[in-house]
Amino acid sequence: MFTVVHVREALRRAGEKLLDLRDRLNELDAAMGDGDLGLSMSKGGEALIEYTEPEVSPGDDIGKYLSTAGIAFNRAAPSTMGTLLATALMRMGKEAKGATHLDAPALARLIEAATTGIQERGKAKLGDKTILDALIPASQAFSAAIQQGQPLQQAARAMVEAARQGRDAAIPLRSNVGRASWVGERTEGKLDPGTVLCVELLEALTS
Amino acid sequence: MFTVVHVREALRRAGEKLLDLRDRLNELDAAMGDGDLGLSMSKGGEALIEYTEPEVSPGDDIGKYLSTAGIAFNRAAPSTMGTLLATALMRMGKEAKGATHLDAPALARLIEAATTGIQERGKAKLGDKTILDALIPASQAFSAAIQQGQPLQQAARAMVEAARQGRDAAIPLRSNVGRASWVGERTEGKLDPGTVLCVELLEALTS
Amino acid sequence: MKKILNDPKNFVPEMLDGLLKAHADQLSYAGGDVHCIVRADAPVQGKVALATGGGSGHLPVFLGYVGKGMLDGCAVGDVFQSPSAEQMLEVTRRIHGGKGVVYIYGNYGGDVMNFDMAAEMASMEDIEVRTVLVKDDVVSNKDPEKRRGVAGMVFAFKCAGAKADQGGSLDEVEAIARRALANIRTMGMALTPCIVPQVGKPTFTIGEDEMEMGMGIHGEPGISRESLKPANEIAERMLKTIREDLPTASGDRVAVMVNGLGATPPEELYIVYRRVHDLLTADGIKIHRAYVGEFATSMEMAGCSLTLFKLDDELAALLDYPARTPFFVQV
Amino acid sequence: MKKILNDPKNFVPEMLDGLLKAHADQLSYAGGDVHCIVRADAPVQGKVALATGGGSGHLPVFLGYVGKGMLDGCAVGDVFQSPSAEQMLEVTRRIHGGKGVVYIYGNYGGDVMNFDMAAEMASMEDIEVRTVLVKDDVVSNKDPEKRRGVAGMVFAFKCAGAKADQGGSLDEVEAIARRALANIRTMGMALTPCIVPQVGKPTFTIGEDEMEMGMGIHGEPGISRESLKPANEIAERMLKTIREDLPTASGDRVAVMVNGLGATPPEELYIVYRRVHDLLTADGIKIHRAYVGEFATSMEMAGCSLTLFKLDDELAALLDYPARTPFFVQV
Ligand SMILES: Nc1ncnc2c1ncn2[C@@H]1O[C@H](COP(=O)(O)OP(=O)(O)O)[C@@H](O)[C@H]1O
Ligand SMILES: Nc1ncnc2c1ncn2[C@@H]1O[C@H](COP(=O)(O)OP(=O)(O)O)[C@@H](O)[C@H]1O
Ligand SMILES: [Mg+2]
Ligand SMILES: [Mg+2]
Ligand SMILES: [Mg+2]
Ligand SMILES: [Mg+2]
Repeated sequence: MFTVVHVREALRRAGEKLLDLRDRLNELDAAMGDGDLGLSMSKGGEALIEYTEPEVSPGDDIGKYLSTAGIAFNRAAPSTMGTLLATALMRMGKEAKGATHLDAPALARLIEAATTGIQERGKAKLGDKTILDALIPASQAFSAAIQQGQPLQQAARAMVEAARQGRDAAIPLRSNVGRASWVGERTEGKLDPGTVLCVELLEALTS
Repeated sequence: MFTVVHVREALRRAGEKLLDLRDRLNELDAAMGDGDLGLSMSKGGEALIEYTEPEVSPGDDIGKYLSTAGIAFNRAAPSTMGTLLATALMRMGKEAKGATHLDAPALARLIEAATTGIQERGKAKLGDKTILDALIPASQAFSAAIQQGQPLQQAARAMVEAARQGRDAAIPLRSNVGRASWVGERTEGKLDPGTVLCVELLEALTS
Repeated sequence: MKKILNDPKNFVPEMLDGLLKAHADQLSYAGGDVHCIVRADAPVQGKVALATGGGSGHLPVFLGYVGKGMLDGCAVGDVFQSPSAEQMLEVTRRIHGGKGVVYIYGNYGGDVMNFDMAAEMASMEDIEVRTVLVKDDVVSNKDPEKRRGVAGMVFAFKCAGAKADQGGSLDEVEAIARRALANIRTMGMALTPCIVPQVGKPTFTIGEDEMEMGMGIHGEPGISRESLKPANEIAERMLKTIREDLPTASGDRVAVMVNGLGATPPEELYIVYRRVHDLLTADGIKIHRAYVGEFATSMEMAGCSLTLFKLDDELAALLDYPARTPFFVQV
Repeated sequence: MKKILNDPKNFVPEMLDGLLKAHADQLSYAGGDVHCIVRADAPVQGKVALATGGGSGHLPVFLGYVGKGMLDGCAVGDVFQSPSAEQMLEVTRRIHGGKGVVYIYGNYGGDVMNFDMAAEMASMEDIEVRTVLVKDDVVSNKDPEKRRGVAGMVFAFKCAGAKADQGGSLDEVEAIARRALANIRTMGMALTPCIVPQVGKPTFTIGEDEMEMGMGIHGEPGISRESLKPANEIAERMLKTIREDLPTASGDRVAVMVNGLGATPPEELYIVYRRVHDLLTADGIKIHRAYVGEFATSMEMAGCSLTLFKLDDELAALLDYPARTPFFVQV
C-alpha cells in the first residue's frame, strides 16, 4: 500500500529527473519545436522539488497533495507540456481525493485519470506523435497487468516497456498537433520529445 | 604647354586610380575611420571617368573644365574626402579660369590653389594627420622645383617624393580631425588613408 | 550570447519592471504580479474589455498594444512561453468593466490550454469571456484552423479595440475580431536565429548565405531552406503565397504591414514594402494604410513578415480610429 | 552579408522610394530627387523651417523626424555618407517659408563641409540659414566642440520643431536648439558591428564575449574594448560618464532616452532603462519623460545608447508638445 510518503518521494524523483533532462529535452525540442522543453520542464522540476521539501505524514490526503502539486507545476511551467503535466497531476488528485492509501488497482486508475486529462486538455489522439503515443499504451499495459494480478514491479516494467515501444513506434510518424505540426514532414524520422519525457518520467516514478 | 586635352587625360587617370584603390582605401579607413573611403572614392572615380568621356578641343577653357569636374565629383562623393577633392578641383578651376594653356608655373599655382582650398574647407593644419600632411609638402616641393627652373618631370618626381615622406612622417602622429580623431591614440602608428590617397593620386596625375 | 542583461533568470521580470517604470502614465499591473499588465485606468467601466497574452520576446507583441483604443490587459509569460492560467485570470478580473472580456491571442498549444483554463475559471466568477484565436500565418498549415498566429494579430487588436472603445457590445467586438482575422494573412521569412536568454544558444542554425521561407517567430522551421534571394523576389513570393490564400482583385482595398523580426533594419523593410506596393498597385488594389516597422518580433532574429488585411468600410474606419499605447500611436 | 536587398548600389534610392510610397500622406521630395525629403505640405508659409541631413543607415534618424511639430526637410546621403551640398540646397529652397531655415545636424566632417557649402549657396539666394551642430556624444572627445552627434539630436529636433510650430522667430528657434543641446549628453556601447551594403563586410570585428564602450554609430572605435558586463553595470557606467559631464542633482528634471542601435531587442533596452530609472530616482532626480526604443540606429548593430536631457520649464513644455512624423508620434 502506498501513502503520501511514497507519492512525495515519487514526485521528488520526477522533479530531479526533469532537471537532469534539461539539455536533452531542449535539443530534441529544438529539432522540431521551439527548443524550450528542457527549460520549462526543469522549471517544473524545481517547483516539484520545492513542493516536496516539507515533510508529510502517512495519513495525509493523497488527492489534495497531488492537486496542489499540479497548481504549483502550472505556475512554474505554463508551457504546453507543463500545462498537460499539471492537468495530469490535478486529475490524479481528483481521482485520489480523500484517499490516504492506494493499492495497485487505485494506482492504475490514477494513471488512467492522468492519461484522460492530458487527452481532454490537449485534444490530441493516438498517432498524432505526442506524449500520448507513449502514455496511452503505457497506461493500458499497466492496467492490464494489474488486472491480470501481476506483481506491481512486473506491471511497472510492462508499463515502461510499453512506453518505450510507443515512443519508438512514433518515430516515423509526422507530428500532427502543437508547434511540431508546423514543421510537417521534417518531423518524420525524429523522436518526439514528449514521448522521451514520458518514458523517462515513468522510469523515474517506478524506480 | 598643357591644354585641356592633357587635363582630361590626367583626370581620367586619376579616376581609374581611384577605382583601383577601392579595397585598399576601405581597409585603411576601417582601421581608424568608418571604412568607406574606398567606396566614396571609387564613386568619385566613376564620376571622373564618365565626366572625361566626351572629347574636348585643345582651345577649351581649362578653368571651366576643372570647376565642372568638381561639381560632378561632389555629387558622386559627398564624403569628407570627396568634398575636399571637389573643393580642390573647383579652386583649381577658379585659378585657371579663362586659360586654354598652362605652363609649369601655372601648374604650380593650380596645385597651390588646391592645397589652400582643402585647408580652408576642412580647417585642418599640418600635423593633424590628414591628407594635408602629404599634400602641403608636395605642393611646396613642386613650386620650389619649378621656381628653381627644374624640368617638369624632375619637379613632379620631387613632388611625389615629398608626398611619400609626408605620408610616412604622419604615421606616428595621432589623428586630430575628422572621424579618426575619435579613435584617439589608437591611430598612432597607422597610415592615414588620406595621405596614401594623396601619394597615389599625385603618382597617377604625373605619370 | 551577446545580450545586454543581468541574470538570464530575471530577464522577463526586470524587463517588465523597466517597462512599467517607463510607462507608468499608461500601464499598471494586477494582483501584485508584473506579468499581469493592464491599462493604468483599468477597468474602463461599461466597455467591453480586450485581453491578450503569450510569451515574452516579441515586443511590441503582446503587451505593447495595451492602451487606449486597443487592449485592456495582457498576461506575460517567460520568453516564448505561455503565462499561467492564474495570471490570465488575474488580468481578466482587473480589466472587466461589466460588459465581458474578449481574449484575442495566437494559436499556440500552451497558450490555448492556459487561456481555456482561465476562461473556465472566469466564468465561475460570472465574467463572460469570448475567445478569438489568431491563425494568420498562411504557410504554417494547410488547414486554416491549425495555423499559428503572428503579426496579423495587431490588426485584430486595432479593429476590435476601436469597436470596444466606440461602445460596441461583447457580440459586436467579438464579431469584428473574427471578421478582421478572416481577412488577414501573414507570411514570414528569416535570415538568422535568435537566442532565448535562459537557453543561451541560437534557436537554430542556418548557413551564411541561406534564408528560410515560412519560418515561425519562435524559430520553428518553415517551408523551405534556400539560398538568400533578392528583396524583390522575397516580396513577390510572400505576396503571391498570401494572395493565393486571400483572393484580392482590382478595386479591393487593403492595409499592408511589413514587419521586422528584430535585427533587420527599417531600411530593408522599406525595400520590401516598395515591391509589395508596386505589385499591388499594378493590380489595381488600393493600399489604404501601410505599416512598416517592428510590430511583432523574435528578439534579435533577422528577417521580416508581410501581412495583408483586406478591408471593408467598417474595418477601414476601425483601423483609422485613433489609438495610443506605449508602442503604437495613431492620431 | 545577410541583408534583404536587391543591388547594393540601389539600397538607398529603393529604400527612399518605398518610404515615400508608404508615407505619401506625410512626405514628399524636392527637385525630382528622392534624397531630398520634405514634408508633404512644405513650405509652411510664415514658419521657421528646420532641416537636417546626413548619411543613411540610421533610421529613424534623420528623415524619420520630418513631419508636423519637428523637421521640415532632410537631405539623405548614401549609407553613412553625407548628402551633397546641392541636395541640401534643394531641400532648403523647398522648405523655406519666408522666415529662414535652421540646420540641425551631427558634427561629422563630410556633413559639416557640405552643409557649409549649402548655407553659402542659400544665402546667395537670400535665404537666411542658421547652423546648429549636434555634439552630444560625451566620450568622443574631451573637447566638447569636437564631439560627434548621436541620438541626442532627436531631443533637439523635438524642442526646436515645437518652438517653430508655435511661431517662434529664427532667433528663438536657433536659441532653443542651442539651449537644448547644451543640456543633452549621450553615451553608447556596441556588441556587434554592422554591414554597409556596398562594402559587404562588417565595419569592425569584436570577440564573442566582448563589448565596446563608447563605440560610434558608424563603428568608430570607442574608449574601451572589454568583456561583456551585466546590463546594470553598463547602465551605471554610461550614466556616471554622462553625469560627470552634465551635472545633475536632486530636484532636477530630465528626459531619458535608451536607444537601441538596431539588433538589440526592446526587452534588453527596458532592462537598461530600469537601472537608469532606479539610479536617477534614488538621487532625487525627476524623470519627466522616458523614451525607450530605436531612435537612432546603425543598421543591424547590437548595442544601445543612453541620452540624458536636463530640462527647464520651457524645454519640458516643448518636449511635451505634440508631433507627428512617420516614425515619431506624440499626442
Ligand atoms: N495537444 C497536445 N496534446 C498532447 N501532447 C502535446 C500536444 N501538443 C504538444 N504535445 C507534446 O508536447 C511536446 C512539446 O512540449 P512543449 O515544448 O512544452 O511545447 P511548446 O514549446 O509548444 O509549449 C511535444 O513533443 C508533444 O509530445
Ligand atoms: N578636416 C579635414 N581636413 C583635411 N583632411 C581631412 C579632414 N578630415 C578628414 N580628412 C582626411 O579624410 C580622410 C577620411 O576621409 P573619408 O573616409 O571621406 O571621411 P569620412 O568617412 O569621415 O567622411 C582621412 O584619412 C583624412 O586624411
Ligand atoms: Mg517547446
Ligand atoms: Mg571614411
Ligand atoms: Mg515553448
Ligand atoms: Mg564616411
